[in-house]
Amino acid sequence: MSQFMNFANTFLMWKEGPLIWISDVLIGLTSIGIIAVLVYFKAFKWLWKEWLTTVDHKKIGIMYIIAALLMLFRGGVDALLMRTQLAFPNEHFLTAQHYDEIFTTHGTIMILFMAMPLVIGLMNVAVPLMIGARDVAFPYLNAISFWMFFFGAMLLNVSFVFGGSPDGGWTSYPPYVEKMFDPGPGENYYIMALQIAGIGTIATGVNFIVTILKMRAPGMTLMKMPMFVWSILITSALIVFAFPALTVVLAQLLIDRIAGAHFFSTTAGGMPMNFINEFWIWGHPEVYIVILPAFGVFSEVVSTFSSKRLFGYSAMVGSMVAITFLSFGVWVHHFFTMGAGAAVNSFFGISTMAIAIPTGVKIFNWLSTMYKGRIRFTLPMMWTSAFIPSFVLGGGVTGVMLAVAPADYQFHNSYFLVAHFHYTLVGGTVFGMLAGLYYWWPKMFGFQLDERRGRHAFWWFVIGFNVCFLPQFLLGLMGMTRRMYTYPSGLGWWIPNFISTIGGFMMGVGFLLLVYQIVWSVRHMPRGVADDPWDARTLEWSLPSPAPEYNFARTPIIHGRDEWWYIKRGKFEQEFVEPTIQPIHMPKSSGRPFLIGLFMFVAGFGFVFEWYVLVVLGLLAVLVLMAWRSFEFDYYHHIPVSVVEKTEKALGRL
Amino acid sequence: MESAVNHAMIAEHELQHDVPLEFATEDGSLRVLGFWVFLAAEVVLFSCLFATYIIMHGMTAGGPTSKQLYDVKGFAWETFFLLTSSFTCGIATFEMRRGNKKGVIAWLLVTIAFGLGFLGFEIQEFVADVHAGATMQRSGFLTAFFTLVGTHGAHVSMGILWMTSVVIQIARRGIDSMTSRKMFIVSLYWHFLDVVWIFIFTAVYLTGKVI
Amino acid sequence: MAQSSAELHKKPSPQNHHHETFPWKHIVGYIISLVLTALAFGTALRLHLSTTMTLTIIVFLAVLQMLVQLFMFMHLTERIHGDTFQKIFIYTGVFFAAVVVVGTIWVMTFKSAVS
Amino acid sequence: MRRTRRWLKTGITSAILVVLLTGCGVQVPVLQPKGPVGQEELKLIVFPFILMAIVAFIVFALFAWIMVKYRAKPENEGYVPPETDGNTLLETIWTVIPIIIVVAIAIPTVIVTFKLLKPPTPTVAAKSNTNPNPSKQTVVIYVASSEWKWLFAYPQYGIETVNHLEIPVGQPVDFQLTAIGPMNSFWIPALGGMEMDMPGKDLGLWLQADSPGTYLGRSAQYSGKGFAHMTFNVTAQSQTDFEQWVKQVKANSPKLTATEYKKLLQPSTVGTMDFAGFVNPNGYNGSMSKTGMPGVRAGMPIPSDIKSTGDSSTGSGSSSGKSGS
Repeated sequence: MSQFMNFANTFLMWKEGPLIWISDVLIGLTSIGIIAVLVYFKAFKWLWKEWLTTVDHKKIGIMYIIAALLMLFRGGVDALLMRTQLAFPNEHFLTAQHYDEIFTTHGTIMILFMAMPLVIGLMNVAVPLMIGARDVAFPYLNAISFWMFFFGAMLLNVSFVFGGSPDGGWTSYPPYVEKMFDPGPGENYYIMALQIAGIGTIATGVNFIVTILKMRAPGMTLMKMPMFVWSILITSALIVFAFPALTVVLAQLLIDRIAGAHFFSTTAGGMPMNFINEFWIWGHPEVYIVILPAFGVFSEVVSTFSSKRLFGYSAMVGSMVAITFLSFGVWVHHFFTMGAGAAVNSFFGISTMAIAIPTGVKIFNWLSTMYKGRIRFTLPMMWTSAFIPSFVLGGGVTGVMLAVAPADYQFHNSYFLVAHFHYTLVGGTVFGMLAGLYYWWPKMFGFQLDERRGRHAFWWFVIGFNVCFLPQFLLGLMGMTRRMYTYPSGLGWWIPNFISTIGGFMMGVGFLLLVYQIVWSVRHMPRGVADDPWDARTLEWSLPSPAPEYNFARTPIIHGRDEWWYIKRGKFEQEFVEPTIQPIHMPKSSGRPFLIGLFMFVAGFGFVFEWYVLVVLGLLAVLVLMAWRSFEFDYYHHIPVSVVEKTEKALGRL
Repeated sequence: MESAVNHAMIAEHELQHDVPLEFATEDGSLRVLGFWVFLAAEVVLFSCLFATYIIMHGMTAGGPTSKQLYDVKGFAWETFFLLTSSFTCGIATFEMRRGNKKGVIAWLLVTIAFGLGFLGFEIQEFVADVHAGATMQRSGFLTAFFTLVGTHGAHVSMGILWMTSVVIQIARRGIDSMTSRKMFIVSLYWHFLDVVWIFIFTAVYLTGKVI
Repeated sequence: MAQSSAELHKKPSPQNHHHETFPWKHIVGYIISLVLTALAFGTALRLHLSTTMTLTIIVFLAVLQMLVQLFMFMHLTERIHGDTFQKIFIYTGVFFAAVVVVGTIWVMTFKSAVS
Repeated sequence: MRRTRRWLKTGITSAILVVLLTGCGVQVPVLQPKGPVGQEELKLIVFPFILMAIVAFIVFALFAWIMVKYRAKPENEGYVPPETDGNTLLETIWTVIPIIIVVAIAIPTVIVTFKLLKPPTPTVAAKSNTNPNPSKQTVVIYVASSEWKWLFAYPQYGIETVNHLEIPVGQPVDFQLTAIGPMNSFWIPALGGMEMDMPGKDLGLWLQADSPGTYLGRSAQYSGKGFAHMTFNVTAQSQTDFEQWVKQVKANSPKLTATEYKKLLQPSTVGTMDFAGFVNPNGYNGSMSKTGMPGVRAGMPIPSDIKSTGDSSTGSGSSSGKSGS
């Protein structure tokens, strides 16, 4: 009994109070609920066959998006807990330790387990369809990437109720996160969750580079690709070049923590500053990894809903390439105050400002695309138009202000900075990904989302967003720093904080309305609507909604940019490589990607508590699964002509 | 253009006959390009480890310095073994392109042998260091040294396992579009590890003997 | 496949013909790398030049040897289904690697900002 | 309609901001700097803000105009938008103008970045009769953060304080920053920008107060449970008052003993303290600094028992950070 109580206190954290107890109960109920539903509908087999073992990019994309929305909920709850704590001075709703854990998981989840999967989900759904491919280059690897991400995210979420969450902030700066100052398992959770998901992400980057470079339909040269595809190509390249730095820095921190080594320790010659340096070598490109796909979405949306060609296509491409290279030369602006010297600060300050130039080009090109168009304010376009002012304020005005190194000494780590990056990440990435979600929703599911309910969600969210984050600029100038779990009264911080909290809850309402809109639309919106509901321009809209397993029954031949638009307008003729339908090669489903993710989870869990039996078992299992794959030569199958024809007929295509 | 029809999947009928077998199917060429891109990621990964090592080179905290620690004979042999293995691996690729199954297997086995020899020397070196009190926990410099060289060593071990699996597959199936692609990719990996070693013996061992 | 059909059916470049009977390229490459390695060892361990000079020479030799591996052993320039995208990624990777190493050294060897 | 709501929203928010700023006597220290460093930095806050605000205004205006003018209405049902690929002239213009703006901001940035390395010009001449030594015109203060408090040492005066600072008005203060334990960031918003303080590193920061008063300082870098309580008051007073204070501390305050010092390095939050110098104990290397706290100057010598207590204090039971001062 005492052994059990010891276990319960150490690992299940029963001493920690109602927050944990409620979470325990909720997690238990949810798990029981999910299993009960699956049992009731006898859905286990369906779930395994159709989803867990799938290698279909469209389904993987949908799973990414579902996971991202769940994580948005989790991260949002974290945010609301924090805002509740800060609504009044000297509040004791949360203890310091809980607040520290919550802002850490909020940041980590929002960047790596919400923004990233939302981006990767949308690119999975859209890219192969937009370039006329039947799947990504490596469908099996794609599934592995997803399950690595998924189990990485689960590992971080488990921490809350098993052993304690990380409390070092999402940037996790040593020496605070060294074992000496932060001995709990929380930080190991952070390291392993990011490591597992990060490796999966590198694989995604490789996958999409090869897909886009080598699997475009004949005729689609690089400069005829839709802008979203360009943005994903660039994003994937950034992933490939930036994420290894994260892998290294996490591995180094792990070695420090579990082997007592001295990369970042305060003794024996460790250099804590090097963590910050390496972290931002990854961290800054990461910002562009999540924002460039949003730029891509905006380009598609603006062009589609203005019924006009994208203005300045080559300038848009050029500016994205420029951003790629610049983004590797600006990382020091995250730690101007580390005293790296005036020359270093000057160089990195100027390179940071220089990024505003290509970004400005993009904004003006979008405006010019809208100019003289006929702008239809549907939901995707509304989110796009909310993005432009937010991003000009967040990325443009305050971004440049923060790039001025001496001024940054006053902004750094203050709420001014917090407001700035929320304006870019929420106003840029989240608005962009929601625009993309609304835009491609009919293509994913074959029905539209209800406009009226969506507008309610939009207004609550966007107004709430501004109410929440505008006052934070002021708070920063008043001297409030980020990550303070409480603040004294008498400094005038109360009113802005209170307004900010109101805004936070309005965003929460917006999110609930969005969920309500989805649920309502699933139940009430008519199915089988038009395949091209937006009168759009690119290839994916020439397909049925949702697209069949093999996407294209016959491979299209591409004549130019906005292919589908000109086919509809009669300027291009629809042509195919094959005169008649041929048997189609498709990859076979496999349960191994799921198992690889699962065993990575096991190994990660082992690292967290330094239970090396689990580590060895998990990694061995992964190795065996990889070797198994290596000896498999028969990993594709044919879809016979008769089946393709039947499917196409059912879709009204023959 | 037939490749556009059945992309991602291989089919013997889409073989292009005037290019090496490993690029001849679309599946093969996708994987080779994918592996190149992966190598580009590895370049950045090792660059971070190198950068860390270089800035921590002086952080000896009173422990052994690189001048005291590095043994010329040891790393000279390691270098020779790995360079030679890279060469024999190249010959294996050459034989593969000539369609000489036995040659491929023989040269790959030679490569594996040299790789094991390299690992043997490296392990010996590490064991000697640890016995001399130069452990990873001793100083920041040693932490960075063991991590950089150890990561390379782990890659070599992985490469040996992988190459063994390829040898078995070629022995069982002969040289076809799939095994030749696997062989070509593992050879890329092996040459890449040699490139990394070139920079290790330059920036770590030789430099460590100079400064 | 991204190319026009004409480009797709273009004959592969001559370098893709591998009907040589003796691996001259590999043997030459091997000899060059052994020589470069010996030069590097000699420069560092025997010559006793100034530190900067020694480091410059051996790093230069290492870069040369990397090129030998890339071009003589790794077939970097071969067309893979019509194009050589791999070159872009390797060059960019090497460029970013240089940025990381040089940048880190520059940023991390800072002195106290005020003396 | 929607546009009006957008503008209404922006209008209301900015109105609230203005009321807040001016009406209730609220302190916005970054915008109301009390010293030359902060003033220099304020210029670099305002100048880019104005430039970028002009750009933003142009974008907002264009955007609003386009959204209204070209939105789909029943009247323009049949309108077919023209297909334009681009416009080289326009695109060149909006590439070149940002370049000019960036250059305009970059030049003062570089100048000020280098300028802040040097001490600001004193506004009050040091009284030569009281301070014949010119080196004393600059006050040197060693700053060290420990979990979760600020330790200050005045090497020229041989006194130490915890969690509060006294400085003379009108004279540059040379802060030498280091940390014992996790890093923090030393920030007095009313006087100027922050600098991180790290274990094993000596970083410098020049600040100067031009008007007497009490300013709030804090840590701007998260360092654990008690981080929010790492605040300190900076009292700027005249030279005479400052020296009076020094004398008082020397006369009335206890010396800092080794035991006390070790206790200070434990994770905890404490109130303010004064010490009249340091008792050179056996266990510490007294040669490290005659005047400052041992370890503070060099940053490094954390006694080994600090490590172990550091471990236990973050365990589940202790909540020293929360109990706070």
